[in-house]
Amino acid sequence: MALKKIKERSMALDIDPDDILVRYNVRLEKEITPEEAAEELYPDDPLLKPIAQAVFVGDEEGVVAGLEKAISEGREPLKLIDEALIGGMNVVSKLYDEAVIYLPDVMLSSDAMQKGIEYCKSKATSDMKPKGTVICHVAEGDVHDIGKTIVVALLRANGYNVVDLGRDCPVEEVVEHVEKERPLMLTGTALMTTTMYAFKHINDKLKEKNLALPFVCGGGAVNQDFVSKLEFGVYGEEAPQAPRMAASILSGATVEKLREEFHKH
Amino acid sequence: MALKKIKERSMALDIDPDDILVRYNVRLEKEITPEEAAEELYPDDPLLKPIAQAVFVGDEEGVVAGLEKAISEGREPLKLIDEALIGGMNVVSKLYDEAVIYLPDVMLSSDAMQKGIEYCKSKATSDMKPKGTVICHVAEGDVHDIGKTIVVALLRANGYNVVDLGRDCPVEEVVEHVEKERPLMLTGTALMTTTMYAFKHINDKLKEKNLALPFVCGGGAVNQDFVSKLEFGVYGEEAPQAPRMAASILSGATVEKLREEFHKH
Amino acid sequence: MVKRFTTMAYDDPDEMTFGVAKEPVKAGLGLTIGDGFTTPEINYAPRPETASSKEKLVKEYKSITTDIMDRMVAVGFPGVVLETEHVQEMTNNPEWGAAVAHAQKEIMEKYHDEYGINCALRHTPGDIREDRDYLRLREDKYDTLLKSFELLAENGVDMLSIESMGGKEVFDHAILRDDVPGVLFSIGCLGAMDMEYIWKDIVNIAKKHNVVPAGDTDCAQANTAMFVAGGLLDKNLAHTLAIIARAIAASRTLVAWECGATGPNKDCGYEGTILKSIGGRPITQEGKTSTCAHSDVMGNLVMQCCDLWSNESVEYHGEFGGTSVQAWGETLAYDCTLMNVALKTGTEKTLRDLFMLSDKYRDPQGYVLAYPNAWKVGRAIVEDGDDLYLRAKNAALETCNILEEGVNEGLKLTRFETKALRDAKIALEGLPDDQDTFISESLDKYKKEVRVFEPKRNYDL
Amino acid sequence: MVKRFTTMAYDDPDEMTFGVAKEPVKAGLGLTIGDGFTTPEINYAPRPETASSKEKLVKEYKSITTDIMDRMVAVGFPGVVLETEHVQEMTNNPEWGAAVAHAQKEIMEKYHDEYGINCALRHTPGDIREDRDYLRLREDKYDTLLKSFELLAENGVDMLSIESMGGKEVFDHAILRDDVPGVLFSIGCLGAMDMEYIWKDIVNIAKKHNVVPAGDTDCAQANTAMFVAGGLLDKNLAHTLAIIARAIAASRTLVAWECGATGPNKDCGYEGTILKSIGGRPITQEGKTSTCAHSDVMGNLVMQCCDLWSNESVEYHGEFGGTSVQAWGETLAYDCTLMNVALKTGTEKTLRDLFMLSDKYRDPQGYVLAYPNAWKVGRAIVEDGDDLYLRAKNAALETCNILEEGVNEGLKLTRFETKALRDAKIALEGLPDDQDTFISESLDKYKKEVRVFEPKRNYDL
Ligand code: B12
Ligand code: B12
Repeated sequence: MALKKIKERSMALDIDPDDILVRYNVRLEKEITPEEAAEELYPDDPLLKPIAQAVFVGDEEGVVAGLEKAISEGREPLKLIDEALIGGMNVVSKLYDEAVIYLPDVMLSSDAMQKGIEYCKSKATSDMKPKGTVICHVAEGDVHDIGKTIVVALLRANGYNVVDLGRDCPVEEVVEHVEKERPLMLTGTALMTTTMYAFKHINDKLKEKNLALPFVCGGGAVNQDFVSKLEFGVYGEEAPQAPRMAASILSGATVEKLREEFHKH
Repeated sequence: MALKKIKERSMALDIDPDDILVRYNVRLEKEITPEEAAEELYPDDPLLKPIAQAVFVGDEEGVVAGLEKAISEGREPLKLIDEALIGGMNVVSKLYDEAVIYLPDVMLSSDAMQKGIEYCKSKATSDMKPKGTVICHVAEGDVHDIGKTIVVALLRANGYNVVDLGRDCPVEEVVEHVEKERPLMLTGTALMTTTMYAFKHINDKLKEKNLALPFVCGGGAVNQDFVSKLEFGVYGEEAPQAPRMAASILSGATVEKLREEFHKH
Repeated sequence: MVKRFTTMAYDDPDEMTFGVAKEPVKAGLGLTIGDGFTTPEINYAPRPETASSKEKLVKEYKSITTDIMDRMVAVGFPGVVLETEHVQEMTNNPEWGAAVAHAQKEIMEKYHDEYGINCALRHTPGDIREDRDYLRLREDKYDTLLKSFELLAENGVDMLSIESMGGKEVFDHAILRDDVPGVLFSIGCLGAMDMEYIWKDIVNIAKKHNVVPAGDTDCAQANTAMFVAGGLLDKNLAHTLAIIARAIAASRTLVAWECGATGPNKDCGYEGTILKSIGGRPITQEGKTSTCAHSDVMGNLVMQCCDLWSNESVEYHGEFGGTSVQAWGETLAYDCTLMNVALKTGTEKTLRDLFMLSDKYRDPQGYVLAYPNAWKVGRAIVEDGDDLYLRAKNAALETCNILEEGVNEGLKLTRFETKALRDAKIALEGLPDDQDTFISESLDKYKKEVRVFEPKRNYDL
Repeated sequence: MVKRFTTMAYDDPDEMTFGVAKEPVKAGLGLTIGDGFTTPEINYAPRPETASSKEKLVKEYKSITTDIMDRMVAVGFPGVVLETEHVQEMTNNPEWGAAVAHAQKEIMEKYHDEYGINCALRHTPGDIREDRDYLRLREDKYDTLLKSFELLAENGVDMLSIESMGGKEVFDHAILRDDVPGVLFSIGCLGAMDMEYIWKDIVNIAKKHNVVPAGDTDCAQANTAMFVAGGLLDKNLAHTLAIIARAIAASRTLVAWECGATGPNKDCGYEGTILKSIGGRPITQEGKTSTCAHSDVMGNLVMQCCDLWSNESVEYHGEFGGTSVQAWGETLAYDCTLMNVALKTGTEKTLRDLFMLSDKYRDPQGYVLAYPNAWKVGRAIVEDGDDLYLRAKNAALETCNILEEGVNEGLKLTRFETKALRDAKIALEGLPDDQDTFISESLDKYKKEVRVFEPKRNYDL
């Protein structure tokens, strides 16, 4: 048999990428810049606007400075949380949902907002009534906590009080916290097929103790079929659903309703 | 950006296959030819040998001619089934197991043996006692019957009396036949994930009617985990296991024992 | 109405490559097949428990469709084809299939509008024309089948296909007995005659609704042979016989195109390269990225001339990286991108040859399907293109010749394969020279041997 | 004992291809890696329920191993590598891992003896060095980890690897905040220092037992960044930052080789091409055929210089075509055959370029990892090869430069990616010129910001 081995060309090839692929992100890019988009959404009040702006850009010092100024001009610290801080975060959430800004922007804004809330609380005379409490955790045995961290940030960004139980959180500990805090919603994240069964144990314990509440389970390993089998289970596919679910609960949604609204498959 | 599009060479490439792949079938090929291998295994008796040979090569007329001759020389027809026909098939089975011959050889031999058995029965004065009866079927809703056909041929080749219920066989019909025939083993084949659940129904009905017997389930869709959950279920991965299982049952093996012996995973 | 092929679309096999067909086909939303581009065709099976109702099935296929479209966009692939091979329920109840098609197409339209991704939907009803034991090719079930095609075409399907199974009853008997004349009769005659019967009607329906009558494949026979032949160490069937069955199948599958189908044929038709060499229409192929559905001894080779590239079928389920349809779909799409880069840089013939050489010597089946040899089989078919029997016999004999020569070129056969080949050739050479004699001899033989063979009812013979 | 790289193994990126490394590695039963051949490396995860006991795990891995070896032989592939990435139980109980290894190797030996198939077994213990909240890199769990390596080497494992995770606590904080200096500190300094600590010991164990100390990858950081960055339409992280993290990771992962590891590094190390350009040792890569484990925006490109080709991980389960490990394993093996045909016909550079061009412009990550650019990042690293901080910073800055130039060459970035890139470059340019200053500044910052950061305990800082 005659073997032909050819001499390799040394000339490098190149290609026009448009011939073989589509950068859909570039194709769909919004005309508007984040700053322009945000500008239209800030509160008009000249005392609130700089605070909201500082939240938006994640400028912690700016936030505190703005709050200081507003309080010194007689504004109520707790009201500032709602109007300026959460007002600023609303801009952030909205633009994140619309894909005008990205997660790190949300994280930095969320950090800045937290600083602001602490500051306001320290200046407040009465107690604050938050929108509601949510408990978040990563399943026992599982250290994958990035999804959970995102969920926490987005919930906080939307004004919820989050108790973050961290990763690899024992079943018992989750149940205890639910018993203590009576949150409006519990979230769990599991990235491994081995660890997601902890959700079943939690669900059963909650039932035992008559602690009915929506238990939103998400994370790479988890799927809707699995979660649907849990009495309190609601499947969360994407982190931004978490605040939307909490809002639905605030307006009366049950586990059943949440499934109807959020289960896609 | 400079795009370089090169002129295609028209020279065809070729390769030494040994550089990139291994024909393991060629590498492992037995030195011995099927005919040589068979020669060593035929019965010595000059009246039996030609019959066994004719079975081996799948020569139906040769089989009948040989039997005719042997009977005319005073041999007992039913004994000839065991000694000549099954004797010949034993050679076939053995060489198939050793990969010296292939399935079509077995099919042709099996056809020839069937012809011979019919002939012997027609000449016999007493009734034949076969090794045992096996019922084979393809699951309800499933038309994939090649695996089943192979199983039937191999069982017959090993001297079992096979009741072949064909494909797409209703659950009820399978159970009725078991009730009627009281076979030593039932086999089912399913190639589709949708149809294999019929095996569960059969199993349950058999239990209901107290018709305990090993129910060997095989076919592309079926797996050991699924079958192990059936009370009578034994998983059959490869058709040649069927006669081996029947033999184990004849020597007293229970469902439990069969699983021990044949479950690999 | 039936226009037989008596010449080759390609004068020289070297002209043939992936992604380019002489007669490209426009389909669906912005897609053209075979005009310098390969596109993934993703196949899937619903989870068994969803087949119990129309609603569940529709829901399942919606998820599948969304998952696929999502992933294609996420990785920047410019086009995709989805193929829904019906579960029986969807063909037996034509409205079920139609409802699924409608739901799928709606989602695809949304993605097309939003992202500009090119896409098309193929549906392949099941060939439901059989009873428990007997084929029933021409009676009431036939009407249901046509009704299914009709409703699909009305409900957004872009390409119509089927894997028709005429001849299967004789084939099943013959293939397990190394009976090559029986294989020739079942595929080359019975199968081809049935295709003519059914494809005229499918083409009419497609024309009426302005959708693509795509093509068929000999799944029930040539694929069954390939599957039974299995891997290198299986011992159910000589691979030399499996490829003879395949070559005969090319003569059969061609009939769809002769009735007016335009390609792309169905994915599991490994006879595709032969068809393309004759008809110049685009083909779908599957191989190294359809291991989810079956193992393959020519996984790369079949990419050589494909226009659509498929995974054949994967059951819908989760994987670490998403769902099964996303995983296999993405892999297919990358395979296609590689071919497309080659097409755009003018190196497609090198890549084609690399695919081909990967498996040319792995197995006799690959050797014959290597495009220069596949082309030769095509040529043998068109030499007697007007005679279904002779052209199928030509294909079979040419295959024997190619393999015999192959042994001198580096193809290694086992003794078993060699013997089966020799026996096959002798049997073929002993066959009559004309169709009528062959058919009447075969009818006599198989009416006796095959209990379930009903020539009058199913083939009007 | 630690020998830093200060020169490049390849003077010209065009010299680099798949299947050929400057320093091939012999491993296991008849296998040589990087001497003109690519080989599939198959990865798998046991079904969750089997992790409850040693017996069940051993049984599961036996099935997996048999399935794979069977399929490789059935299709005629000449060689295969199996990688067992431990579930935690197997590392926490070193005898479990050892029992699995022993059982696997026995099966592989049987196939090697019977068929002559070349094969090798890699084990990758889990990096178990953490508590619920804190890393515990150097205490009791470290001893268990070393014990695991020791027992594996005694029980038939041919290649030892780990995906070590030093620096992860700071990284997790930094990456979600676009904090590039934090990424540089966590990967380039903390990660590299931890690798030096652990790899000296692994290399010693390997030498003692005459097995291969293969390599590491920055799974915990660069891969996490890639994963969080996701597809084209995800909005968690700019892909321009993900690739900066990856470039920094090359400087880190190199440390294994500097401690005496010989390659092949771990599959999910997309920094592999950069490593190969510097160290000339074989690399494992994964991409378009690891979609079972994750989606990919450079699925073909990463094949450009691979020596082993992997599917990263698939859970063991049934598919229509066999089991998942057979399906993915076969597809990988065909990919390798294609590359091997190219190598044997002298067309490997064409094929390499086709792989590369498939994804060079798909995403900024692919653009930087395209071998001519990856080589440039390598060169930036060796320029200050002796200084862990400077070389990582060089890699990051070179990446910024490559991307900036890329925009003129046809790479399209979104505004968001462009801004992230600009901000990153400004931040990098603002960093101190020397390691001590940078480390002490970073210590101050992250001790405050990251609650779980314990520099003394984990890094002796
Ligand atoms: C990054 C990563 C790691 C990092 C984790 C870093 C960290 N701080 O989290 C490190 C390196 C530490 C790691 C370690 C291990 N890993 Co890991 N890892 C990954 C990887 C690559 C990405 C995971 C990730 O961060 N994704 C991004 C985040 C954002 O996604 P997410 O959490 O799913 O969240 C999204 C949604 O699910 C949703 N969501 C999540 N939670 C919730 C909750 C609510 C309420 C809602 C609404 C939504 C929601 O929102 C997010 C998107 O918006 C995956 C690959 C994969 N295919 O998943 C493997 C993977 C999860 N890891 C795996 C393994 C095996 C391991 C190890 C065991 C390896 C080892 N042998 O040591 C260890 C685990 C140790 C342990 N006990 O947990 C396997 C798991 C296999 C299995 N059996 O299931 C995977 C799948 C990799 C693979 N293909 O094999 N890993
Ligand atoms: C050939 C084939 C057909 C032929 C069948 C011809 C025939 N006479 O059997 C035809 C073309 C008719 C056909 C039709 C269909 N098919 Co089909 N077919 C196949 C194919 C390609 C090969 C099957 C085969 O014959 N294998 C060879 C035999 C020998 O294997 P086997 O039966 O498994 O037997 C072996 C072992 O399992 C064992 N064994 C079997 N039984 C027993 C019993 C015992 C006791 C023991 C010990 C061992 C044992 O022994 C044998 C080996 O030694 C498979 C592909 C695949 N991946 O399986 C698809 C496949 C099974 N078909 C499939 C489908 C979808 C169909 C159709 C529904 C298509 C349609 N849309 O119309 C119809 C089914 C109609 C129906 N109601 O059943 C799917 C099933 C998917 C699913 N959901 O499970 C498959 C998996 C293809 C795919 N990848 O999608 N098919």
